[in-house]
Amino acid sequence: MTITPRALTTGLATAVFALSAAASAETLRWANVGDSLTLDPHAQNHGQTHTIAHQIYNTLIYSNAAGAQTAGLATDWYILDDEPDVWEFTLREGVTFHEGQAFTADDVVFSFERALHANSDMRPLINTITEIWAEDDYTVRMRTDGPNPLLANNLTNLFIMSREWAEANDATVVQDFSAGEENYAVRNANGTGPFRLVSREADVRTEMERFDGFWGMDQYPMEVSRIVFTPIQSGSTRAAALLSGEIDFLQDPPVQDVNRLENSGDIVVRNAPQNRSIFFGMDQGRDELRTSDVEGENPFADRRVREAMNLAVDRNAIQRIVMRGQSAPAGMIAPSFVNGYEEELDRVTGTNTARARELMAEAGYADGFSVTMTCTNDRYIEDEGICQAVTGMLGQIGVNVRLNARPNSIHFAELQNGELDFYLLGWGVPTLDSHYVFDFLLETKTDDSGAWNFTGWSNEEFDALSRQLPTETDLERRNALIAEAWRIVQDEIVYLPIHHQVLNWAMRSNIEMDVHPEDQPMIKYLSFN
Amino acid sequence: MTTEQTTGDQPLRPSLWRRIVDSDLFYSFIRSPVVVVSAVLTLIIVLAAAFAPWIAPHTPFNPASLNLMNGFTPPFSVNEFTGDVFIFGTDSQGRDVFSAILYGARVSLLVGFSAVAFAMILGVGLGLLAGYKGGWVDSLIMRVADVQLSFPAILVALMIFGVMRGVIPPQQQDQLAIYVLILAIGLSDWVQYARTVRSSTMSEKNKEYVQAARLFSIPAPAILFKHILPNVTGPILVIATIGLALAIILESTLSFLGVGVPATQPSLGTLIRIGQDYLFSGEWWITIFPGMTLLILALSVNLVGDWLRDALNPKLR
Amino acid sequence: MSDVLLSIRDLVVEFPKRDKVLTALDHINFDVRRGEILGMVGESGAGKSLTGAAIIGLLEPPGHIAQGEILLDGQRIDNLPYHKMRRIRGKKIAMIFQDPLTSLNPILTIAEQLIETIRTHLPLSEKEARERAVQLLEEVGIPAARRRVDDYPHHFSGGMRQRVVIALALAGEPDLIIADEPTTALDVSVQAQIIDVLKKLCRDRGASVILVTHDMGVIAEAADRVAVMYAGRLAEIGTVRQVVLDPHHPYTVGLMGSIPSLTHDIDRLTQIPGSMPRLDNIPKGCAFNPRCERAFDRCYQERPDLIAVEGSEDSQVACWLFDQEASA
Amino acid sequence: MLAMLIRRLLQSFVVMLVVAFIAFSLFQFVGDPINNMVGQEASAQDRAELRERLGLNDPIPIQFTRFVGNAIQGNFGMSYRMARPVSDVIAERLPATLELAMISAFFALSIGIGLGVYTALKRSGVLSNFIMTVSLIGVSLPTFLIGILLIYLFAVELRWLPSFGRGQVVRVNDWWTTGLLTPSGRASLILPAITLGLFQLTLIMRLVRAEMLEVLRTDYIKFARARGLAQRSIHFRHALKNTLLPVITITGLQLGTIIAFAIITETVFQWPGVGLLFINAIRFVDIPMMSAYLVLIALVFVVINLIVDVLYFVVDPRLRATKH
Repeated sequence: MTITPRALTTGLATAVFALSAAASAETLRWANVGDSLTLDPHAQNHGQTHTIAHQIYNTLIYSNAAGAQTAGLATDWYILDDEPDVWEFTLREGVTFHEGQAFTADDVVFSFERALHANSDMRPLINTITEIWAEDDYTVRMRTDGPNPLLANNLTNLFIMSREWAEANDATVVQDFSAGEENYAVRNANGTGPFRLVSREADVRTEMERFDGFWGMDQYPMEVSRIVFTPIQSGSTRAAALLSGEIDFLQDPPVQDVNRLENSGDIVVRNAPQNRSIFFGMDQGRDELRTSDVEGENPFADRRVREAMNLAVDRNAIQRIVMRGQSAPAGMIAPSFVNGYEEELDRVTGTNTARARELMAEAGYADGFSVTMTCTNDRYIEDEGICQAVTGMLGQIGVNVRLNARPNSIHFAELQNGELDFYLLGWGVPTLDSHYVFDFLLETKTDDSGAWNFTGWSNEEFDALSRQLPTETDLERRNALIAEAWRIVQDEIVYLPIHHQVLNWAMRSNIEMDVHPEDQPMIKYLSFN
Repeated sequence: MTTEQTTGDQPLRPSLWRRIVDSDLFYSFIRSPVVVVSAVLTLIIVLAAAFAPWIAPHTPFNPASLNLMNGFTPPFSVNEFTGDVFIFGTDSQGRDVFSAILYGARVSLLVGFSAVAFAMILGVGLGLLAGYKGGWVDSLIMRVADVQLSFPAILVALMIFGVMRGVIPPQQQDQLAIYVLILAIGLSDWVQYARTVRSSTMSEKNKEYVQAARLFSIPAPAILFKHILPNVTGPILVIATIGLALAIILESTLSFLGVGVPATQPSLGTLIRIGQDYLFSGEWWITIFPGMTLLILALSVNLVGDWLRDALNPKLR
Repeated sequence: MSDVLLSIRDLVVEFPKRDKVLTALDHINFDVRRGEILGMVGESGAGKSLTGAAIIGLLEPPGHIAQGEILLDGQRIDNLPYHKMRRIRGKKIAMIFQDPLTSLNPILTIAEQLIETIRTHLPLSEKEARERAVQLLEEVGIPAARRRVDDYPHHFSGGMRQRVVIALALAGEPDLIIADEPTTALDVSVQAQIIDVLKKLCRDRGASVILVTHDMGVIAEAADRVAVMYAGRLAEIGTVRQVVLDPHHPYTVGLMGSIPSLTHDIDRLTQIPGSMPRLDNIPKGCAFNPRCERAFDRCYQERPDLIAVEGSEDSQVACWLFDQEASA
Repeated sequence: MLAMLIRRLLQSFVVMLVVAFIAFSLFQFVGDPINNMVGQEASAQDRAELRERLGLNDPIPIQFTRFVGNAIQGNFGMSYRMARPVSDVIAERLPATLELAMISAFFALSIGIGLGVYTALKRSGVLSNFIMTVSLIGVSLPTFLIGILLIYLFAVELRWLPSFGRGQVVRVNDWWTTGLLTPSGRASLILPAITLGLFQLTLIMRLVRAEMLEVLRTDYIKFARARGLAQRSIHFRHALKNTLLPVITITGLQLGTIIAFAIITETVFQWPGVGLLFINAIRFVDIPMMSAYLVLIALVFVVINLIVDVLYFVVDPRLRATKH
């Protein structure tokens, strides 16, 4: 399959049709698996939607490729000394929107109020804000319902629109996405960002061009003059498109193609650990599993079974074969940038099938049991492959797994209805603190906590530790609490961690751009060498 | 059609084998080397698939027997971790591609044969009914046939599949997937049988023996069936052979589109779909070997069908 | 100019089958004279139509002429290359097929088909050809020919269509017309009319006709001479009067004897036991020997050739009973 | 002719009604659509409200009547997956599919008929036999495999042609976009069009060959030969014309098939047409999209069938005839 009569045909090729192999000097052709869901910047809290918005709009603060909070439309931000529940933002002066409106504090107030509307998907991130007002044209203050030192963390994807533009185009209210509503801002955009929208056909093609009035023209490389963004669903087609020179930047190359891309000569694949861990959850709270042949008892409720499963999973094999080396095998469900992460806990325990079988026998499942594993097939890197591999590994200790892999929209709907016995999940920690993990994934599921804890696991001691964290101000003590909480989680084997994802961005080798740990490329940083 | 002479003075009817060997069909078969090769290849693949559990060196459908570290072993190479050798290499899960092909062909052929059998029974039955009853029954059946014929099989199959996906609870979808496929493909392909049988029935039903049978209150359909069957065996055999190739391709296409059999019980189409992801990364064997098998199988069946059609239609000779 | 228009010499037509070769026409010899109508009779499969196809060079593969010659005006035509033979078809030799319903191209008008044929063979302009077409249609007896010339074949009845077919056959003004059962597919009522038209137009033009038919009535009415075929061989040839009234060959005798009236078909010979042998099963010697009441030893050993019958001028018969030398 | 047309129209109407019912019943059969529509945080009350708003609580005949009424106005509701009106999305994507289908059909027809005629005329030629055998490979090779191999060869290895998408398209007017006016658009069409057309090409070729052989055996061709007409005239004026008559019907249906098979080609080439939309709809159980596609395709087929019938009338003098 590698015989290429290229030499013979080059002449013909140029005669028939010439595709430029190198990135053209200024246009960046960029592809990813999915498209932005809407251009309304507050309608969906969704990665790819934010990615496109970051090119067109600005936020007050954004996190850069190093994960640091960086000045966007705000040049300075701090909590007022005398009022611990008020944040003040100093705004950048001399900024204009694409359509010429001048940027002022009023636009920030408008945008935050807009993002607090019931239709807004960004609301949960800022609903601690009780009041927002402009001190002057370039100062904005926000009051939260109590001291909120982490507020700035939540603003990195909160985009600023022009009040004048929104009012003129009747787009002051956020699109009601789930009801299928549309407004002017869904297909049009007017931001202060580095690029302005030229044309957009949803799921097909979005074109942007450099906004020469961008405030950061001198601050960033700004070498791209035009962006053509194309979503391409199929992984091999994406790789083929990059290989054949039809695109310049592939945000999510399939792991199996990384080598091939790197070896092709004019493509470079840059990577960085991603802020996302992949793991399996087991429903251990029910009396009886829905999909198991075991009746009257729940095998997952037995710690020995969980330990056996943990011992059966060969994470290194998954990393090497399924992920082609493009992952970091994990022993805990939080990536290394998170406060509370410990290398010791994250160390992968060796696979020990013999011991696992013993444990199964001890637990009374010498003959094994059956269960259905539910997976996504379009959400995480190689998600279905991971599930297949784990299915085989568990089979070796007698856990007979039926695999059900399907699109994430169906998976998450069922997961949130609490219908799944054994499921795959990936989790990122945008706040970079373990409490985020505890709060969502591990605390006992109630209306206020454990929102994504579908394991039925409930541990009073753990809950008590976790609930001290928000109010604990002594950092050292707080870290001790975190460490203790993690030890309980690890000892109980609540989840089966698999790995932390590694992000790969593939691009023409003449492109310089650092990988952003939250998978948010900002083309303003891109430069050609 | 047949050349055997029934000159009553012959004391013994020649043996079946003798008659087969003497027949025009057999003669034309022996004279077309391409068809002989095709038939032999088809036979080999069918037998290999049927006896897959005894032939295959591995059991690819049992996840517990897989060793992930065998993943992506190239053909005829020694795996660097496990030291195992696989003639057609292994896929992303360490599954022996050769065994997977045998089992995959088993699924493909099972679906193909079952779908053809289903379509044939349905088509022959409805054709007989339409031809014999006539009137509104006939009109109804033939209108449905017309309408369905104007929709391509793949669309009909996709629709049936889409509906089934909604009707069947998710837990059972995987187990039932094969039956849904058979149903979908079979339902999309009954029309030709029905048409052939119907027209034959129409011309037979007014003949004396049917009328006579009625007088003796022998159920006419039974008589019809007995008499019509020999008339339509040839055409039906041709339709079924071509139909088998089409069904196998349709199954693989549906599986390729991700609406066929589950990945844990792959057919040839599923294997190709899975392998496609690795085509550009250099693991060509995962998709090329199943692809070649599918091609050889479909081509062989098509060649046999093509030959059969020509051989049974003396006009074309 | 010789009296003989077409001369068939020792013609053998073979069909290779899987492991043997079938001889469909077996050493046929006869002449067609200028202006005569030669009737050709025999059972189905005797080789009548095949003879016609061989003459005009349209044998269906794999059938082919294996031996012998066909001479038209003294020129061999059996071995002509395609493009030369094409010039002869329609121009020198024309053919009329059995079924007028299928002989005309359904999607071309009568005018289109006639004009094309006329202009293929005669140096006429489109307009002249059209005039000629109308004239031809009138001659074959199509009423309102000028108006109907632009109709499609399906606008005409079967009899009318066969007239159109005759017009088409005559369009190139051929010297010989091979009419292969031209009336078999037609209503009895129009059969005679068609034969009349054919006969009249050929007489007027001095064209010869080979009239292949089942219908002894047609033969008796139209033909000058008759050739009788049996199992790919010529059994007897002679004037119509002689063959009908005084048949020589035992087969012809049975043939004529089996016909109560001259209008009857001869498809089945109930008076002669048995049936014509299949081509792959022709007995040694005379092909008719299994059914012949008068067969003797020689008939089982040697194949009889056509021999002149003494006393009957113009008559030849392939039967050892008439072998003067042997019986003498 | 008029009577037939009316009968045909009536028949088409019934077909459309049946299809509409199937499309409608998708909603009834296939799970609870609400789950697919609402976000992760939706409460039970939100769900109930949405049910009410979408009219999912009304009796079925009322829902069906509403469905048909809406469908006639081109309103198929909101896509569960894309949260946009289905009709808008389809209208956006339809030009891509139609353009691809037309080009493929043209490719399949021109080459298919040409090769069919050639192989029929040179029945036992070496090249003919070769073409016939290769054509069987074409029928035996699933479309998706052809697509993958073409991409591998022409896009990845040779880099002659694009591997995905439509390239640069030009908006002609409000409802039509075309890739035919730009070099990249034209280049993008080549591989998908070949992939999509190849199967039809072989089918048409084999059909034309069989029909042509049939026609060449007819009496009128024999008679034409016996009249000494030129070979070319016999083959192309007499035989081909008669061959193409039945081919029209099949070809019309093939055009519909091409549109249906575009599902596969669009998946392989990421062609932004309705086929890709549909396969995603199936994958995500996006019922409004599925049902709209079904109705749309049925409409396309019904219209094609009608056109074929009418065309047949125009072309075949036997049918055009008023009875004598």
